[in-house]
Amino acid sequence: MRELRIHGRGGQGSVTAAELIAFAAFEGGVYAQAFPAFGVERRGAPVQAFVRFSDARIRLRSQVYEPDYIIVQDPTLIRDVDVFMGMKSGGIAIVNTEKPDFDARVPEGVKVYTIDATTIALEELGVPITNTTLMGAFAAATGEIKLESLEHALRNRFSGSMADKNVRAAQRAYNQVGGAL
Amino acid sequence: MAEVEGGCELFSAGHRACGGCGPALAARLLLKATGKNTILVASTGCMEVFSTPYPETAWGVPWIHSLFENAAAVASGIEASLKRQGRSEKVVCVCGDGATFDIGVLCISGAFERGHDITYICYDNEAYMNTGIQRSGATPYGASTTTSPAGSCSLGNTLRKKDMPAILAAHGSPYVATASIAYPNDFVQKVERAINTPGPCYIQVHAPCCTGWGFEAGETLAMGKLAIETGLWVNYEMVDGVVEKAKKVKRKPVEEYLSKQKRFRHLFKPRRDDEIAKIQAIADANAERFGIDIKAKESSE
Amino acid sequence: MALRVGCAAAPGRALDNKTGAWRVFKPGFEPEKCTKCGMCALVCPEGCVRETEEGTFEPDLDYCKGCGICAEVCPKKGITMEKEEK
Amino acid sequence: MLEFMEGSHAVAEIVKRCRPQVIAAYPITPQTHIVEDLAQMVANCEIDAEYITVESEFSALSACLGASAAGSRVYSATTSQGLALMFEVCFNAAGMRQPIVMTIANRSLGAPLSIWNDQQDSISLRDSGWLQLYAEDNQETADLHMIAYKVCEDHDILLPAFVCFDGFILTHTYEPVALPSQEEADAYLPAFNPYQRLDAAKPLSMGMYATPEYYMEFRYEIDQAMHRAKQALVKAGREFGEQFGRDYSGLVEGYRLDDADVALVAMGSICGTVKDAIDEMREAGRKVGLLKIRTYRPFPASEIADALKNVSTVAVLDKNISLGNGGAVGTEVKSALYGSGISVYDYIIALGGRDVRKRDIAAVVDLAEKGKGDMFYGLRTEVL
Repeated sequence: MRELRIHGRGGQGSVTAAELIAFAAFEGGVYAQAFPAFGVERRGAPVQAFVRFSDARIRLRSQVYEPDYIIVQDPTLIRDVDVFMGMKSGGIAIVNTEKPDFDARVPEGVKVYTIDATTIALEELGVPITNTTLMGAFAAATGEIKLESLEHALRNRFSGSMADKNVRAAQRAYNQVGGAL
Repeated sequence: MAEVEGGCELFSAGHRACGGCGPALAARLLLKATGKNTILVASTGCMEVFSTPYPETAWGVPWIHSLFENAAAVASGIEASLKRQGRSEKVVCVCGDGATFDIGVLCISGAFERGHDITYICYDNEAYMNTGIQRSGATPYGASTTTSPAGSCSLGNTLRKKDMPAILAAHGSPYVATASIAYPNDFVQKVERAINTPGPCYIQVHAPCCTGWGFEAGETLAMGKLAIETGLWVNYEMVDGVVEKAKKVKRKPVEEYLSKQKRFRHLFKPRRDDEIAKIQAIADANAERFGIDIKAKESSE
Repeated sequence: MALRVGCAAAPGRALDNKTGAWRVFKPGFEPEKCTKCGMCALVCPEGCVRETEEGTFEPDLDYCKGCGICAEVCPKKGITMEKEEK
Repeated sequence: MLEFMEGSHAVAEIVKRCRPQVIAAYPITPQTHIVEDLAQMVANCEIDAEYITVESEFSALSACLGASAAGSRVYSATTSQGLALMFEVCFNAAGMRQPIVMTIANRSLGAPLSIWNDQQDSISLRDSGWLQLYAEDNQETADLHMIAYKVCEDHDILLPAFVCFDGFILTHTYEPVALPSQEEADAYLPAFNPYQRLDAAKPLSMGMYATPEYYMEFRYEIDQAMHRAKQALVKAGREFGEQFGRDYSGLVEGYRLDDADVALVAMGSICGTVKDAIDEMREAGRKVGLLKIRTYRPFPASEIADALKNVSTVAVLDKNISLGNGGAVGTEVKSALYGSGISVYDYIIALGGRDVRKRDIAAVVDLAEKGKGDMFYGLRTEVL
């Protein structure tokens, strides 16, 4: 079983990202589970959401403490929250930042992919909502979900031009991270 | 008169109300108006208790009692269910003043706001009679009850009767009326009008309680009549929130009504003109508000 | 008798309770004074005043509680309440 | 076929397939997604029901009671404070033998105010005459709704039921769930056939009061119906298994219990975490198993005694506290095992949304093996 923890701020769509990543993984043929850190946080407050991937039915219901993967939706979170907490060696972190050399203590053995998802989201969607962009980066960096499954998940969630825009944003991030691999 | 097969009335004899019970008469008259095609929803209260000790029900129409305060909500569900089934029965709540003015207000407000096609009838005997004559929001000013007793430093209930009809008219009820068992045909006609008016309608029927108010059993109707004749109770209809057809009277002094009931006895031993004047002022205000006074000229016509 | 589910009952059984025994005063109906207005039957809280074949009225003493409302409302004072001999 | 969806949505979808005719509900966290989804289904004409937007939970259940009495299949959902507000109607609905099915998105009760999960709400209604079924995951949650309707509407039972699933932990979790087609659901759950109803063509007084000559006998009959519900649940659960391949014929369910020395006993979503923890403990050579209680009311005392007869130690996980007397499940399991010589320990755990990890389960087993129990587990002593 692999586990993903998504760090974001209220309103950035972290829960939606968890749901869509899990949906894409499920479409790709594995069992998946997505759930938020249940809270009363309002817009702007740090939030978390979780995804589990497994070849067998998932029974575990605790939150994710030792993630294989993390996604950090907002670089300011790195100051406020220990986003790398509990990460195992060999883990993969996807961090939205303009500065690839951001200042944080990364645990040994964790591979960090940085991407300027905000710029991509602004260019493709016209709004700084980075969740779908980061999903593309996650797909490329981890291989947990296929790009086709991700596109399917996005088209299942959004319709019309909104779906196209989100798919383009995810694809750009996928290609950018994929190219860096 | 509406009767069930076999010749018994829809509200049958054998019920355990006190002799001379005003609410029992209200129940009979109510069913005379509704006929058989009606589902009644009762609140806990005197009428519920005197009419339905298992298995001796006095009701000849479908009748349900759930709790004290939820009749309007239960009726909401019944109405929704009938609507879904395409059935034609009228849904009528019959509840005392405690259930209506006090504990049931939440459910009534919700049901009236949602606009269910129900008729809510409050039989108003102006206190919690079932539990031993405790004060309710319908108890009139000056009445002594077991929880608003007259005493060496009290003259009974210090609060005014809540204006429930206005509250329900403000919910957008298409038809709100007050009635009295002392005018049986008027009450029957108002019930007929209410059940045939789509939407939530409200009737508050004055139903004197000989036990709770302290008068002889045979005087139940006379007491209801005096309430009207003094202006302490006004029979009127409100259609879409506008008062119509208030019953006009040649008013008598309130003292004639008060002095005949034990619940006001403390106003006369020793005589408290100041308090009687306050109650007279309530009647005067009613007369002014509803325009019920028959002027000398009118009466000669 | 088996209990009916939900503390429910079909109509009719209230009539098992003969409330006439509660009575202290008994109404005496004088048919000769009756104008057949029906007020006594209309206002009886028990609903136990019945119309006779002649169109006058009489109480069902099995249920009459002797409240005297009928006597009060009778416009011809054709009903009198008398202490019942028991 | 498995579909990926939120737990609350799975509930709404299965409720739709159960064809309620009247729905009355009041929104409360974490139940909201269920009633929002149902309201949308009604708005889309996907479900042929009256949806009553009541002004309180008290009226929600009162309206359901009325609609049920008038002859409709009804549905509601609530949790926590909302269920507490329904307290009076709950007893009344059961006593009036109305087969109402209500989802409980389990949540703690204030004070202090907490929107997070435990099972204090439904447990507190244990004596109300409602069947109480607890689900481990969203598949089981969905399936139990169909079973609940079937059992409740059985003319031999005629009682209402709570289908309980843990607030947030299941309500807000997306995972794969298999839902029946409408035809399959109809084949399992026939159209509502009321035992009696308010009907002008056949007048009936419902909800009369009982004098001391009758009251005890009415309560006895409700208790008898509750006991009969055990067999009805077994039968309906077996039939469900035959049609859908997921068997619910057990009121309780053992996991790696056959040769276990220590048995954990739990209800609801914590059972999944317990199973994963047991697998790890088994790998380390520890003989630990789980007895999951699916049916809390009627309480399967004899089934529990039978399932646990070969263990030496029992550790009950209680997501509730009967203040002044430990956990409700623990107390009843002790009663069920009275005289067996088995050591039974009770652990109050995960109140108000405190997360439970596999290592917590292992720690509870350690405590039980040392004979330490009847305690709150995981207290933050530093803040006391």
